[in-house]
This record gives sequence, structure tokens and C-alpha cells, in this order.
Amino acid sequence: MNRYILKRLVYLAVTLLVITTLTFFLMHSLPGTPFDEDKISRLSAAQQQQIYASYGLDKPLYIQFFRYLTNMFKGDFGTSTLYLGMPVSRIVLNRILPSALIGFQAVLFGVVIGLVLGIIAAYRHNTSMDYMTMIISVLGISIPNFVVAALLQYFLGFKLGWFPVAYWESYANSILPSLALSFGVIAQIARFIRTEMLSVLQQDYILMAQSKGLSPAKILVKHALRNSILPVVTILGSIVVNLLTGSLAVESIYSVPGIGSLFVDTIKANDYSTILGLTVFYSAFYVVVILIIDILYCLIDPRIRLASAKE
Amino acid sequence: MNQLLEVDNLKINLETQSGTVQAVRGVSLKLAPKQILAVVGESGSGKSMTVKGILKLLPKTGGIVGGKILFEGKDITDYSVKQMRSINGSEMSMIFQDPMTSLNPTMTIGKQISEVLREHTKMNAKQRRARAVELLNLVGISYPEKRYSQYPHQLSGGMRQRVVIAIALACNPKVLIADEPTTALDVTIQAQILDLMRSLQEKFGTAIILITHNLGVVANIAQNVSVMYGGMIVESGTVEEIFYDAKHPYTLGLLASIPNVDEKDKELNIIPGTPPDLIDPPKGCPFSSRCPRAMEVCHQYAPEKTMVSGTHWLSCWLMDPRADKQHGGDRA
Amino acid sequence: MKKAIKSVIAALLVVSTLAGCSSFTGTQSSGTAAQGESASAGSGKDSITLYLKNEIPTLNQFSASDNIAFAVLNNISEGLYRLDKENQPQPALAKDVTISDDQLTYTFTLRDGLKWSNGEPLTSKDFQFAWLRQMTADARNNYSFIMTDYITNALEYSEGKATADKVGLEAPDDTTLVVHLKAPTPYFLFLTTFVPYFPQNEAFFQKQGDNFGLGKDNLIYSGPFTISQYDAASGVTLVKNDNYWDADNVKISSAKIKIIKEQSTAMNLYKAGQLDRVELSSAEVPSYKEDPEFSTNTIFRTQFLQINTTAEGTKNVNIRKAISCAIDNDLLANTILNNGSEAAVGVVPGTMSSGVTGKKFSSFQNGLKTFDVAKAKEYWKKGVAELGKEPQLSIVLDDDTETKDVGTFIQSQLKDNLGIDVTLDSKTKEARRTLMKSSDYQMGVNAWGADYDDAMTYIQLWADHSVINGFRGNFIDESYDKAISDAKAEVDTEKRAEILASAEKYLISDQTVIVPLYYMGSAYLTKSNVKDLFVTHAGTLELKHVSVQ
Amino acid sequence: MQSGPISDELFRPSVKNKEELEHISRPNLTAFQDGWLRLSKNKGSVCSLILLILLVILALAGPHLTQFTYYGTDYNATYQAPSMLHWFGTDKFGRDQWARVWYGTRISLLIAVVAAALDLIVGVSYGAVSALFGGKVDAVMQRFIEILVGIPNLIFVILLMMLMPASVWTLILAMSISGWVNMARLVRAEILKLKNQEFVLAARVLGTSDRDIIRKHMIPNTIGVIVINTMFTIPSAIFTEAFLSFIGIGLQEPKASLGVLINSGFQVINSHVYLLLIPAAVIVLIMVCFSILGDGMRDAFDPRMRN
Repeated sequence: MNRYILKRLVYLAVTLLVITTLTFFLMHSLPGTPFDEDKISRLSAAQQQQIYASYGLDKPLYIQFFRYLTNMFKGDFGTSTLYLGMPVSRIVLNRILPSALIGFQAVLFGVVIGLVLGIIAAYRHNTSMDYMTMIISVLGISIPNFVVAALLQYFLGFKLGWFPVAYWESYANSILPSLALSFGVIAQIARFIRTEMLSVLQQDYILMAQSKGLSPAKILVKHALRNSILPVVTILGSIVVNLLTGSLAVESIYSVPGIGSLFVDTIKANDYSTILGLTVFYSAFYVVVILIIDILYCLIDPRIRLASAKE
Repeated sequence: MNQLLEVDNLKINLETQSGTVQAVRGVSLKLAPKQILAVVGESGSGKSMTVKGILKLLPKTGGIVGGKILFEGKDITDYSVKQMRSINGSEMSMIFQDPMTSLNPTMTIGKQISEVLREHTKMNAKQRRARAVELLNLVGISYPEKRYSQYPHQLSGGMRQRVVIAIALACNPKVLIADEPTTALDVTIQAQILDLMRSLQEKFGTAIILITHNLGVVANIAQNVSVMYGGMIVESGTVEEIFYDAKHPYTLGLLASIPNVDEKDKELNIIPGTPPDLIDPPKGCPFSSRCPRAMEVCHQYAPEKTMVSGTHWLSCWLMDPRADKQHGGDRA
Repeated sequence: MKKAIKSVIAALLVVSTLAGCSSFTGTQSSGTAAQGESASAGSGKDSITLYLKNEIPTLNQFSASDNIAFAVLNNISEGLYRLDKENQPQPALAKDVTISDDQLTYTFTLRDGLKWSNGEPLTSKDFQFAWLRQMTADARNNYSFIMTDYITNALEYSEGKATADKVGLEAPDDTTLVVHLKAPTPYFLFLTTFVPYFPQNEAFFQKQGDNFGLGKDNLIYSGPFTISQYDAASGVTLVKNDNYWDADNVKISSAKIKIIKEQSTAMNLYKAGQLDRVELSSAEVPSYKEDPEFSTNTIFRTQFLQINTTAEGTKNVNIRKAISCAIDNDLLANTILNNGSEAAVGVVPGTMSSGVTGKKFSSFQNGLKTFDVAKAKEYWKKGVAELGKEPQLSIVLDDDTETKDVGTFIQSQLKDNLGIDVTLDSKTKEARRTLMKSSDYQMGVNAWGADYDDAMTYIQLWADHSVINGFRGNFIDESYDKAISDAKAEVDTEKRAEILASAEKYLISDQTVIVPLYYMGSAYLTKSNVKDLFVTHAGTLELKHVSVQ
Repeated sequence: MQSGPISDELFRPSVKNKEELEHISRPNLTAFQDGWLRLSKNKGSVCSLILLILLVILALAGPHLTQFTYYGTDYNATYQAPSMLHWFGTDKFGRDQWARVWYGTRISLLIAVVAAALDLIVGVSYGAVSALFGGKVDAVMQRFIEILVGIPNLIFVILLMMLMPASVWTLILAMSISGWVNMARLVRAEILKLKNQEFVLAARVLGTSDRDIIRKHMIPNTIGVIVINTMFTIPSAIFTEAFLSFIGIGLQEPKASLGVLINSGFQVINSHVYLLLIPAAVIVLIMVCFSILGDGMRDAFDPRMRN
């Protein structure tokens, strides 16, 4: 197992390098420069030249790339051109924390509630409980999360005053955005667990467990759950990555200084170094999450361990 | 004889999308302590449903609609699933057909054994482990200590069935129900498993209901045999009575279809046709449509139980004196 | 195995706790912040809460180039002059100025005893340092033209062809600053109210190095307020600067400026009493129009349709005129925008100063953009006849909601009034600029905000041919260029204004290089106890005079 | 048991011939017919199917049922509440919302169905191949996914929108670049689980080709997960499109999708809530129908769900 993880970590480094390279050239092939060209056109040709030179943009792309890589290995991700002068690592760190907090809480709420709902729905298949879960689940995926966020803000925040309407000043500010984001997670988890569990509940080993005289609760938790959780773990990977890296709409509704808008703003503003820094961070995070999920697979289903050990 | 388990006129219905299936239509069984009873029939005859009905393991869509089940004299017919939990696994336990699917793939062998001990005994973790290893040893698994912490997929089919047997025997049950325990296994393994079951039965005196579609495996192991067809028992008796004095055409057909090693060239005997549709069961004898000696009456009226001896009975119109007139005793 | 899972969960919990602890912007003063909030919410004492619609890109004055950054910088630092409520420059760090007769030399005298927030004296050297830096490419705001256009030898200095001592900028003593201009510039005092003209403490700046401006402690303050809390994405908290020369007249002790991007959020907060001013969307204006808290204002920022004079189809002047005549700006401003924006007739907002005392530029403007469907059709017919076929037209525009609405409106007007189908091509700002820069477009929605209160800020845009300029529709016209250089040399303000007005007429009516659309405005609700809160014509937030009753 | 006397007459032999005996009592259906039959017995699924067909008809015919077009502006009738004239009211430009909602439904359905289909085809085959071949192939394919997901999607989208003319198809393509990844990972995980199960090993021993193993064993056994994930792909496609429109990349005015309409409705949530509610209700309706139908389909066609 340790060797396997080590091997994956080497892969990870290579993957990151490829991603960085591709992103670098893709970013530079986006139209435009990081500057307000309209304003720059007011400057003399010599002045314009100076500006490009001061960012190193006058050099051929491959030289820029190698310079970026060398700096990156030294731990220097450059400075932003949108947030002028701000080191990229500082921007990313500042902005990732709020997103990570609300994302983590949303996943936590979502997984716990989703699991409970999904299990109950499967166990009470075709009862009102089941239908209710399915309704929640369908609404959860079909109502855009910004509408949920706006409704929660209006009713729980503004009308009832239970939670702050917006801003990012204390822990209480993180609850509504987390709730808004967890809605979709609940929906997805509940559905996947329900479906998978319905088929697991038909397996002989469930009958076997019943014939052992085990209580329904024990059968559900010890026998059915672990066998139904695999697709959930798979889907959880992308849920975690998406949520921890921010949701533009929900963050802007609650004025959370998160990473959601940073992605969009910096891409649209051709802020090369910030995008690259974000991408490196994001993909490292993603690859690590995938690695954790693959390890979880093995932990959850012993049959998979063999398959991956053979690799 | 004081009966350990008595099933009287049990009826079980299953709700499906196509309609209500009358899976079990009045089955009666008697099991004495230390006895091995074989229930024989082809798939769909309702034999699995009968035993699942006894243990209350029916699917949610199924239910007992009539009859009685007595266990050690107690009426357990209307026991809830919750009430049955104290009996299942400790007093009565079950072995399933396919060892490949009846073990939880994500739980170690040891855990699956000690789980049942934990449920029904007061043993502590250490004792449970010791008992589990002992059981593995008992069912003939080598390196039981090592196997204890392995997962089902690391074991062969035969070994898994031994594990299932170990689980079933963990609490020294009085009744062991084995639902086609050898069907999914290789022929050589089949014999080993049957041997194991017999030796364990001799050792512990557990009464066994052995469900099988293969009359061949019955001869060496069972004392009594009930033959099921179309949700009913059509003939019942001791092994000798069934093998040497079977009277029901279906039983005879089953006997004829046992491959005989001596007659290599002979074509394998089969019973033509398919079992009846139990959503709309035939009015008369369920076997009438396939019976080589069917009469008009068989299609319209259900035959009554005829006692041949104290232990041997069958339901067939051929036993009616009027039938003899027609056929003129042409039986060999 | 279980241990592994447990440790993963534990690690996650630690991470989330860390995330929680260190990221909240209100943690340091959460107790007092809550009190401050309720104070500003109800009774109102000496604190207000406002918001900006986008993140603060930077607080480094050499990097700042937009109104968001200026909104903060204008209140934490100060120039020689500061705009008052009537948008007139009033002495600020300077107490006086003497202008030479030829209007080429300005001698500013600073107030006595000026101090930076750290107590160090603020001198004319600080201006000299900041201005010289602003002229070079080291100033990342690309605003060097705002210096080099006016000050002698500044361009040469910025291009590295002259040394600093050659630049027309002298600080003979601590309170005197002498500026030599290339040409008479009637609006030069306006320029000194603009952030790039603000002073900077050289010693502090050098000490901070790359960290300058990144955090509240990496800044030094010369304005009415200092910063007590700063996060680019969640906002700043300003507190009164006791070292400010006019601290006695700063009536509020603190001001919170939050970042709120969603209109509905701002509205909820305003109604909940957690904001003192909210900007209204066009849809909300009708229901609040009669509210005593309602007000509007416009800023010097003109949205216009730039037509490419060399592109297929639009190179024909009659086609351009037809397009211009077919668009009803009043309808656009009053129905679609409906937020205080005003229909534009020219590219120069009429309320701009003309340079002539007591006269707005509008009194010189006439015969600019008109809306006349009959004429539009006539021009179109003529244009099509000249081209030999009906041109296929498309418009490039930015992808924000307001600009897209404008595009949709223009599209529908051209459909209704000329019967033509125009394609909209909305792009990211950078992509739109790339297309315009490379002249790969027919029409583009663009905007220009005035840097100072004079028509020249707009008019000269189309005369600047230092590079072939797609942004200006590739319009190159000698008579126009001549008019601009004449105006620059003209000392008589009345004549100068006339020259500029007729150049504008030539640009819009005769050549129709652009179609002015509207002057940007906003509609607000402001809590009735908040007084003297205003936004200057340049679009900068002014908090110095605010009081809460 | 017996009713009435039984006459001796009845004790005549009555044996059916062999052909009759081989006759199977219930009609033999193909798997597809069987599934279809099950589906048609599921009331929820049938209702959803009917509703969906109705929505499709409205999406096609709806805009023509009113005298207004989806792009026609009327500046004297902006922000009209729903009325007899404008059934769903009008928007900021006085455009008829009924026509726009159904036109938007058409575009959204198109995007959703095509994008989901692309995801399905690419995702399922990619995941299946990756899991079945295993080893190096799997490792390389998984790394490729990681790279694809690691690069911010928005870069691809913006780049594509620059390179290609802005159209619905460009949008679908841009969304599909990495949309299938989830499906691929899900299918891979399921198949990894199935791969070592006996029936597959058995098939392999019997010399069944890889393609047949995928087709006959793997796909049918993963169909449950595939169907649900597709049911999630459809809303996520609709929302991705809405997100792109929200940040300004996507459909060009006056074209509209449900996502665009919801986004612009959201801008006026405080003053003209009907502009948000109506398109949101249509989306919810579509989603509800798709998921109930999806559930029904899975129950009907998944062999494991039969009992």
C-alpha cells in the first residue's frame, strides 16, 4: 500500500507538471493581454514597450514559461496583474480558506443528511418516507443553488434574523452559505445511496444476515451501507473538489470572500500568474482527493485492493 | 414422536407486478429432533419459499396467508420479524444456495462468524474469536487463524460454503435449513460438503431440512423425503419408501431422471413441459398438464391425500380406486 | 484502516478550524463591530457602512486605475486639491497656488505642519517623488500619460531619454512645489485632485518594497482616514486620521466599506439596517422614485458605440449616420437603464466645465446625435446604394449585464427602425479589446471615463495617432487633428471651447465615428440620517464631509 | 376440497401431447419488450413521460401559440405582470415571456439532451475501457482524466468560444470537454467492482470477447448507476449553460435558455419575481419528470431490480 501511494505521488507530480504546462500555453493563447489595452493605447510606443518589458511579456513564450517554472520550483508563483502587486500565493491562501470552510461544512451536512435520507428511503422502499426523500432529492438538483441561497438569505437571514444576512465576520456567517450549498449534495448522496442500497438489499448476504437474527439497524449499517457506499465515494470526489474550490453564485450572494469569483475574474482578466497559481493549487488538490478516494475504495471494498495492487 | 418443527397447511402469497403468486399452497411438514428431512422439487416449486416463510425471511412483497408453524410446540406463525430474531441464528439457522453471494464481500470471515455469536451469546471478543477459529477448524478449513482475517473473495467456493456452515452452526442450532447447499458447487466439492453436513449432524444432533432439486443427493443423507410440486407436497415418506415404493408420477419422473452411471448409452430421462403458472394455478392436480398418466379428473379436481403407510402418503387421483378400473393396474 | 480514516477526518477538522479562525475579517473586533453595526443601523452616531460592487484590486496608488480603488484611496490620502460637492477643486494639502501669466508655471504652497499618519512631516519632496515615479512604467496603473501629457520633459523622462532633474518639477523648499507645463492647461487643478497626483513618502515606500500597499500596515496615510482593517475581497474599515490637517472637520469616526456583488443582498442588508446606502437596479427604481431616501447622480463616463471607419459596411458614412439616427437614446436611458443615467447627445457630458467661468460645455454643444427614424431610413438607403448591397452588421461588446442590455436594445432599435438584423457578439473584456485593437470589428460598445473635468479628456482621444488605433475606429482626419492642436494652443477659453465643440460635432454628426449612448448614472437609496455623502463627477466616493445625525 | 360428486367418466386418460407440453404458459418477451412492459405499468413513469412529451410539444409549439415572438421588443410594455395578453408577462425589453420561456425550454432541452448523450457515450466507454483493460492502460487513462479536470474548464470554454462562432453547438462542445469525467469514473468504479466477480471470470474463461463482456455483462450491471448519473447530467448541463451565461459566455441575445431566463429573473427577484418563478418552475418540472422516469427505467431495465 505504501509503495502504491508513493508511486501515485510520483504520478501526481508529473500530472501537475503537465497541467501547469498546458494551462500556461492555453492561458497565453487566450485573446488579449492582462492590461487595459484601451488605456495603454493612450501611451507612446516607447512607453507601451516598457510596460510589456516590465512584465517580461516581450520575451518569447518559451522563455517566459521556463522562467515561470524555475520560479515555481523556488516556491514563487509570481504576482497578480488583476490585484496588482499581490503575491499569488497570498491571494490564493486568503481566498481559499472561506471557500474551504463553507465547502467542508456543506459536504459534512450533505453527506450526513444525504446518507440518512438515502438509507431510510431504501429501507422503506415505496413508502411515503421514500417518496419524500425522492422529492427532496429532485428539488435539490433542480433548483439552482443561487435561488436556494437567496431564499435562505431572505427568510432565515432577513425576515427571521436567525443568521447574518451576509458578510464574513464571524463563524455565524458561514452557516447559511454552507446550508445553501449542502442542498445539492444531500440530493445527490441520497439518490445514489438509495439506488445502490436497493440493489444491495436484494443480495443473499443480507438474507444471510437476517437469518443470523441481526437487527435491521445492524444489517443496514454493517452489511448494506459499506457495500452501497462505493458510488457515493466516487461522486464525493468531484463534490468535494467543486465545493471546496468555491461556488461563485453562493459566495457572491453572501459576500463571502472566497475563491469562486477569483477563478472567473482572473481568467477573464488574463491574470496569467494567478490563474496558473490557482490551477496548480486546484489540480494538486483534485489529484490528492482522487488519491484519497482510490485509497478509500480499497479500504471499503477489499476486492479492489487486489486489482490496484496488481498495477 | 415429539416433533421439533411442525408446518401445517402453510400458504404463502407473493405480490408481483403481474399479479399475486400463490407460491406455497398448503404445505405440511414434520421434523423430529436429529432428523434429516429432504424437500425435493424443481425450481419454482415453492420449496425455498416454504423455508423462508418458516424463518420469516420472505421478501417484503410476500406473506403467510394461512396455516401454522409450530417450533418446539410454540406457535410461531404470527411471530414478528423482531420476535424471530431470537430464534434465527441460534435455534434455527440457514445455509444458502450460493456461497459466492451469501457472504458479505466487505467483511472478514472471522467477523461474519463472530457476529452471530455476539448476537446470541454472552461471549466476549476473545471467546468469540476462539470459538470462530474452532468452528473454522470444525468445518475443515485449514489455517483457520489465517482465514479468520481474510475476505470471502480470497476463498474458493467450497471453502466459502464451509464458512457458511460454520456460521449456521455457531450457536448449536436445533434446526438447520440448507437451501440447495451444493447446487452451486463442483460435483467433487458437493460430496465433501454433504459428508461434512452428515458428520456434523451426527456429532451435534442438529435436525436438518435439506432442500434440493436433485433426488440423487438425498439417498445417502436424508431419513425422510417430501416431494414438492407447484407449491404443494405431492408425496412424502421415508427415503426407502420414496426410492423403492414411489407412487406419484412426478416422483417417478424425478427418480427416472437421476443419471445412472451403469447405463451410459441411455438417453437422459427428462420430464417434458414446464411447471404451472402459480399466479393462476390449475384447479386440479398441479402436475396434471405434464403427467403421462393424467386423467380428465386430474385437470378439474385436486386429488386428496392418500396414506400408503404411517409415514408414506401422496396426493394423486391414481390412488383412487376408480382409476385402477380404467388403467387396469398396468404398473410394473 | 480505521485509524487511517480517523486521522483523515481529524486532519480535515483541523484544516476547517484553521480556515475558520484565520479567515473571518471581523474576528479581531467582532464585539465592537457588532455594536458599530447596530449604531449605524438605527440611532446613528458617527459611523457608516457602505459597499462597493467589486473587489478592491489594489491600494497602491501607483497601481490603482479604477473607481473601486480610487474610492478608498481618495479617502485615505489626499492631493494638492480636493473636489468639493460642486465638483470644484478646493485647496487641500496645498493652501494656495500661483499661476504664471502664460499659464505654464504653477507654484503650489503646501499647508504648514502637514503630517503623514506615522507623524513624519509631509513635504513637497513627497509630491516630487510620487509624481516622478508615476511618470514611469514602474507605475503599474498605466496612467503615466496623465503626467507626461502636461509636464515638461516628463515624456522624455519616462522613455528614459532625460534625467529626473530635467523634468519640469521642482521642490525648492519643503512647502513649495513648482510645476512647468508644456501648454496652457485650464484644468490642471482638477488633475491634482486625481489619485495619481497624490504624494507618497519615499522612505516609507522604499522600506516596504514589494509589500507596499498590500496590507493596512504597508500603507501610510495622508487623507481624512486611515485603514483599520483591509481585505481585498471583503472590504475595508476606515477610521479617522488624527494626523490629518483638517481632522476637526471630519465628523464620522469610522466608515466600513464592504464588498457586495449581488444587488438583492445589498437590498436585504439595507432594509435590515446594515447598510447606509444601496444602489438600485432599474427594475426597482419605479417603486422607490417617490421615496425621500431616493437620489440619483451621473458621473463623467460616456458609453458609446464605436464604429470602425475602415470595416466592411461601416466604412460608408451614410451607413454610420443611419445607425446613429436609428437609436433612441432617451428610450435607452429612461426605460432600459432607468437608474439616473442620462441620454447622451455628445461624447462629452454636457455638465462638464467648458473652461469658461460660469459656462457648462453644453452651452457650446449643438447639432450632435439625434434620433430620427425617417432620416435613418434615408441614410440607410443611400448607404446601401453606395455600397451596392446591404451590409451584414455585428456589434462586439463586453459580457456584463448592463452592456448586454445596451446591446440588446441597439439590436432591437436597428431591427425596428431600419429593419436589419444585427448580430451581437459579447466577449470577455479582454477579448473585446483584442478585437477592437486589431480593428477586427464593425461596431463595438465602449466607454471612456473622464480623468479630469474638461472636454479635452474625450475629444483628444480621436486625434491621438501615436499608434494606429482600432479602439478609435481607425479614424484619422487631418482637420480634426488640427482642431485639437489648435485648441491645445488656444489661451482664450471661450474660443478653445468653441473649437472643441465643433470638433465634437464633426466627429459625431458629420463623420459619425461614434454614436454616443448615455452618461452613466446611478440611483440610490440613502438612509435619511446620513448627510453630505457624495460621489464626484469623476466617480470617486467622497467621505470627508459625511455626517450621521 | 371436492365440489360435488365426481363421475367415473372423468377417470379417462387425458394426456397432452409433447408439443403441447413444451408450450410455455406465458408469452416469451425480449428483454426490451419486458422492460417496456414493466415501465408502462409504473404510473409515475408514465405520467412523467406524458408530461415530458407535453413539455417538448410546448417547447416546439409554445412560441407560436402567441402573437408575439421571443425577440420582439415593446418598450411601452416592459415588466408587465402576467395577463391575458402576455400570459407569462414581459421582461425588461417588453418581450413576451411566454414565447421566451418555451423558446428557452427548447434550447435548454436541446443542450441537456445532447450534452447528456455525449457524456453518456464518452463517459461509459471511457470508464469501461479503463476498468477492463486495467494496468497501464487504466493508469494512463486515469492520469489523462486528472489532467483534463486539473485545467480550469473555463479556459477551454473561453478559448473555444473565441475560436468557434458563438452558437448552441459551440456551447455544448465546450461543456462536454470535461463533462463526461464523472460518468467515466463512476462506470470505472462499478466495473472494477464487477470485474472480479465470478460471472465475468466465467465469461472470460469461456472465451467471450472483451466487447461482449462489456456489452452483455458489465453495462447491464452498471445500468442503474449510469441512468441516475445521466439524470444528474441533464440538470447539471442546464445549469452549466446557465452559469456560462451568467458570467457572460454563452448564448447571444436575443436567444434565451431557461438558465439565461432564471439568471435575468434573479436580477429582479425583489421587484418582478414572476420572471424568476416561471422559468424556475419549468426547470423543476423537467427535472422531476426526468428523475421519476429515470427511476422507473432503472427499475424496469436493471436485471437486479426484478423480483
